[in-house]
Amino acid sequence: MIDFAWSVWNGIPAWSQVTLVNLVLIIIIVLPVVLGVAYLTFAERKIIGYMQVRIGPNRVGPRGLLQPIADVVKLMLKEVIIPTNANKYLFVTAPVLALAPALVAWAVIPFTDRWVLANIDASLLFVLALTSLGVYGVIIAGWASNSKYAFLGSLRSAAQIVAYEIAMGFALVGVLMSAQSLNLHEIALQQAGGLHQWYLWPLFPLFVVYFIAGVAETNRAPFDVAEGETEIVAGFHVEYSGITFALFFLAEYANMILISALASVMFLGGWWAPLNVVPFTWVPPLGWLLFKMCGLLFLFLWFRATFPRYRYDQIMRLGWKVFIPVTLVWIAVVGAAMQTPLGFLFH
Amino acid sequence: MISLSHYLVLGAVLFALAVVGIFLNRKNVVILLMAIELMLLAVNINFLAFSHYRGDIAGQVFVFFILTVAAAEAAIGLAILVVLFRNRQTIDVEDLDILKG
Amino acid sequence: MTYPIPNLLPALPEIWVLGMACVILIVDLYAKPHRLVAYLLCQGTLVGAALLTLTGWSTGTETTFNNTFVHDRLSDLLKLTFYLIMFCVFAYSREYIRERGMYRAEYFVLGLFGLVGMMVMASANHLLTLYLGLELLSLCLYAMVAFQRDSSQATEAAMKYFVLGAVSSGMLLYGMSILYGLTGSLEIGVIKQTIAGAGSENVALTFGLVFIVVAIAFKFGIVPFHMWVPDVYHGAPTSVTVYVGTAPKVAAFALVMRLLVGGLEDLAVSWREMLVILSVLSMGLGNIVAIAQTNIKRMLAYSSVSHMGFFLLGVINATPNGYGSALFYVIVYAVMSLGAFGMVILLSRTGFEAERLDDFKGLNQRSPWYAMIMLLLMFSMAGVPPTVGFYAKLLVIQSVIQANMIWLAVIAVLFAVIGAYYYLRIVRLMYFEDAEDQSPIIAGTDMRVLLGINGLALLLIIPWVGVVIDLCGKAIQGLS
Amino acid sequence: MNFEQLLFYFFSTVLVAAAVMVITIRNPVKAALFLVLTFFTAACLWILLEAEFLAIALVLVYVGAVMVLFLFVVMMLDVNLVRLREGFAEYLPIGGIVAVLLVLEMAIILGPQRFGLGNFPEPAGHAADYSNTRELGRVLYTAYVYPFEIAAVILLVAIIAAIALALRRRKDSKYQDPRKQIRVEPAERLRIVKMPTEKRG
Amino acid sequence: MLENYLPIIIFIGVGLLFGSALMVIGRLMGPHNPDSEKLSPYECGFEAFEDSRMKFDVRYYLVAILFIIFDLEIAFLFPWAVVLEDIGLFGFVAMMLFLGILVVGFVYEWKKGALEWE
Repeated sequence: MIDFAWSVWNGIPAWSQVTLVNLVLIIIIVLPVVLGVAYLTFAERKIIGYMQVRIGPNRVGPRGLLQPIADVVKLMLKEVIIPTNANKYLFVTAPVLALAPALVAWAVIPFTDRWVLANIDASLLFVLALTSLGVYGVIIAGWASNSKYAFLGSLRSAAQIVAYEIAMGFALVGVLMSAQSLNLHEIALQQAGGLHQWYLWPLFPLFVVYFIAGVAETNRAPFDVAEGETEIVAGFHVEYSGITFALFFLAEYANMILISALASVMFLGGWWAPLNVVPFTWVPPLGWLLFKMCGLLFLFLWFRATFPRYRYDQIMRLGWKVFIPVTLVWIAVVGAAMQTPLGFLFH
Repeated sequence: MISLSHYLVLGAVLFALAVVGIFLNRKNVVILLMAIELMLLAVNINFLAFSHYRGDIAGQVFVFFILTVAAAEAAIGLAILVVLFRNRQTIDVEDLDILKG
Repeated sequence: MTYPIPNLLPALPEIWVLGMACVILIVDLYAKPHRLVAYLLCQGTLVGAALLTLTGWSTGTETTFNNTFVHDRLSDLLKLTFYLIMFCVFAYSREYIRERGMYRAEYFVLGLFGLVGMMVMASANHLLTLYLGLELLSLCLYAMVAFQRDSSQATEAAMKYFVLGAVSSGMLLYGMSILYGLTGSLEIGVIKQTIAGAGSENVALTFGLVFIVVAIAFKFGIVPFHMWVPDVYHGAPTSVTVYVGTAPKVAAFALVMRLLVGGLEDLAVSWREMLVILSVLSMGLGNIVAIAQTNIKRMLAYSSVSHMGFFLLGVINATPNGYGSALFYVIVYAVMSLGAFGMVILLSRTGFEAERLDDFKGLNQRSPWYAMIMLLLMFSMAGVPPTVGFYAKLLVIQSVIQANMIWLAVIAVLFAVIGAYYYLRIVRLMYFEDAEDQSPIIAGTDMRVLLGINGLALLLIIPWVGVVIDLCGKAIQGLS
Repeated sequence: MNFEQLLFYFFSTVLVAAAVMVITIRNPVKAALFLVLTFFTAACLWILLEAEFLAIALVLVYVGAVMVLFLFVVMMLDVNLVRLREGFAEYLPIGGIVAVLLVLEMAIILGPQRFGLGNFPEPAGHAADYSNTRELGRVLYTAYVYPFEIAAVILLVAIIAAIALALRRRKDSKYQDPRKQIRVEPAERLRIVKMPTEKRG
Repeated sequence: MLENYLPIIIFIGVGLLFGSALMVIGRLMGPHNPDSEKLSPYECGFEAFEDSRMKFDVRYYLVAILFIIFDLEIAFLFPWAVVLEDIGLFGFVAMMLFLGILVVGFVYEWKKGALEWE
């Protein structure tokens, strides 16, 4: 039986072998991400619940652990409503376009020293380019719905995403300068050797800018005016229901996880343990990466539970007038320092 | 193997499409602007193909600058379009007939 | 790795103008609105740049910035011409834009950046710098044409200008890409050598050349690529028309010299033929359609089309002598055009554009002095001796005769005679008709003085015309 | 046909089809989206040409930024879509003929058989640690420093032009100025008026 | 270099398919009984009385235009940052000049109020 399978495998052309192997690897990445999203929503409700002295969902399954599964099933069974006068094709394409970049970016994330699916040279640039595609889902959804609120919401979201993307891009430049490489794997490798090697320290302002920009990019609280119930009903996806809505939801949370993963790789040493001593090295590298990601994701949730929502003009002011000057100045500082003997501080 | 000519012909097809697009869409300024973008894309494909097959990085540098200029140009072009629209409430080139003589 | 620091001295004028443009932009943010600050700084910048160019006056050819920049007599002469023209352009614009609510620092800053673009073109030794200079100039011009943003005429003109300008840039780039592919270099000198080595019988090269010639024709506004010229000249605020119609023509000459002559001179056999056709069409259509115009800006636009046809006559010869005459022609044309649009600005006032030919009726009654200036301008444009316009036409026609194209010379003279009709019509209107409008002519002192000099120069330069022609010839000879 | 060729033909077909849609489709929003597809496939082709950095930059700048602006504009310009395509069909045959002729001519000249354009050998592959971005960077800021600075000027011009043309301050809008808010003196907001007590009637 | 991109191309396919598949599943599993009230666009209890595609503030595309320009700046910064050690002081000064010119533009935007959201 095994022999037979093996002979079939050897019988197919080489490129389809590669394709199949890649498919399997991709599924190994995508499924945990999707599962992660499901349980992130659960964690969100639980954690915010505890922060507000409630218990959160606790009915479905033991301690409510099956709640996200129930939610998924519910969303799938709901009716998909396509409003009259909406542009049908674009209306259903929008969620797919929102989700795809959030998933594809995972192709270049280095999970451990050996495991990165596509080790391309310009992987950081690739991630940035993909992030910038996310805005299409938003714009198309808003326009295709043929609804005032959706349209306004999508414009607001788009302008906000765009503003913070610049700050994000500038923040990444600092990382590149320190690592002298565009490759995420390489960037993580440069931070080997323990806590003190992490780019968190020399690039602290950029880390802060990057992370906050990430929060804003994903339209998360406190930057969620575009979909805040009190502001503009539900923003660009007000007309979406059932599975179409679920896709937007999935995209948003997948992006959150992605931002955390990227921040961990770029600023927190990726899969490296904080110290090269015994109890720390027992944990496998992937474990450290997941641990760092969880920490950052917790921040996302904590922000939501704590901060009041920004006003729209404040959001724009923060992006343009605070983050961009800060990052520009820090890039100049790092660059100047690298021309002096002090350069080692930034490596 | 794919030869240089494959890319050049592709560039030529794209360029021709852009030129035809400009002729066909003389009425709609937005599509005109898009056709211009197509034209520059064709040029870029040419440059990159030459750069690749000649093993010379200068072509890539040129493309980088074309991208930059074309983006700046699109920004100004759309700004003019917006101002025009505010004044005229139309982007139909045939309605743009104040200037005749 | 270390890189040698490039020699910045040859590029000092560019650096100065660029720096000052930034300074003006920032200073104006803190100055009170409608102050003269921007204007004075702008004119100061031009004077400073002229001084810098004169001190660094080139005796030979030097390149810097890794051969992307060349400093030679041609570039110096062209730059001086730009400063001179821009000085007048800004002086003529000042009152005009103030009256129409366009007096903002951006106007001057965009003008100066356009100047930088022209300077870059004049000094380009590399396809990339040539392209970037051209685009810098074009982007500034598009924005300036649309500067009066509440005027639907102006924005419409800007849109047309933009679309056709962008298309022609696309053409130019396509031609450049073919050149690059066939020669493997973007440096103009290397391209020339490669073509000289490989021979000029390559069809693919000619194929690329066609695109380049079409693009150049677009930029000059030569028939059949002249569609934008009348609309842009007419629609743009006159103060911008006076910019679009003068200095960029001289800059386009730089494009011809650097690209067609500097890089592709060995293909002259091919491009001469194309230019002959373009030239005849331009002279013919420009002169004939101009007769039918009732709007002076449109008339001058068609006149520009025909003048560019005459200008091409000089290039067709493909000898240094011919290029020299073409350079002289284009400079003289720019000065005449400057004066003519200056007169249109002079006669216009708040809420009134002196655009119709009829607005020139009886100018002699209103002001014999300005009527005389306009007379000189029109005579010079028509090529009536002894104005300098006559010499310019004479020289290009001579160069055609040298190239043994007598038939072309005859055609040119014929069209020049036809063209004289519509110029002299304005003279008739000014002297033999009664004025419809008796309001006094108001203008700033700077404008009065400059416009006077501008007009008189066409006549008074005659004793020294040989010097100028000589200067043009020398600038061209410095090339090879 | 090997895999690379397969990819080339696939992307080229998509590219040309998308470009045709851009110039023929009725709805400008859809035209813009097809242009996005065109850029995207072009980027894939550029990767085949080993111009990695530019391919991704194309997606970043064009798909991510320029086309967003295009979409904003077409969505805002509430244009009468049908009217703009009137007379389109009349031109279509002529346009088609022109296109075919143009392509044929260009293909003859650029085609593989002639003028040595087909003779360029496939360049040798790069070393494993080759970085396209690095190679570009090494020349861009040194050998091409002059064009590089001109590019900055062009971007500056674009900023100035965009603001000079499009920015209008709205007179009627109200918004908070925190600086003003915190500088308020009590005297500005509260006036203490002395009033004589009224007699009880 | 090219073989590294193969997984990405496949991934793009998978990403699009995954979303579409979910859509189809949702469409198949969910009920489907539309009525005109349900399908009308969201509104606060009254009929929508104008087309949703209204004009919007010029400011939105002013932001989009500025975004393009800054995006290009980022595109220029990326290769620079990667080779900064190779090109040394010369490259650093070149980029600072570049940024300096653009900072002039940034200051201009700022003072003109283009970044202000009223």
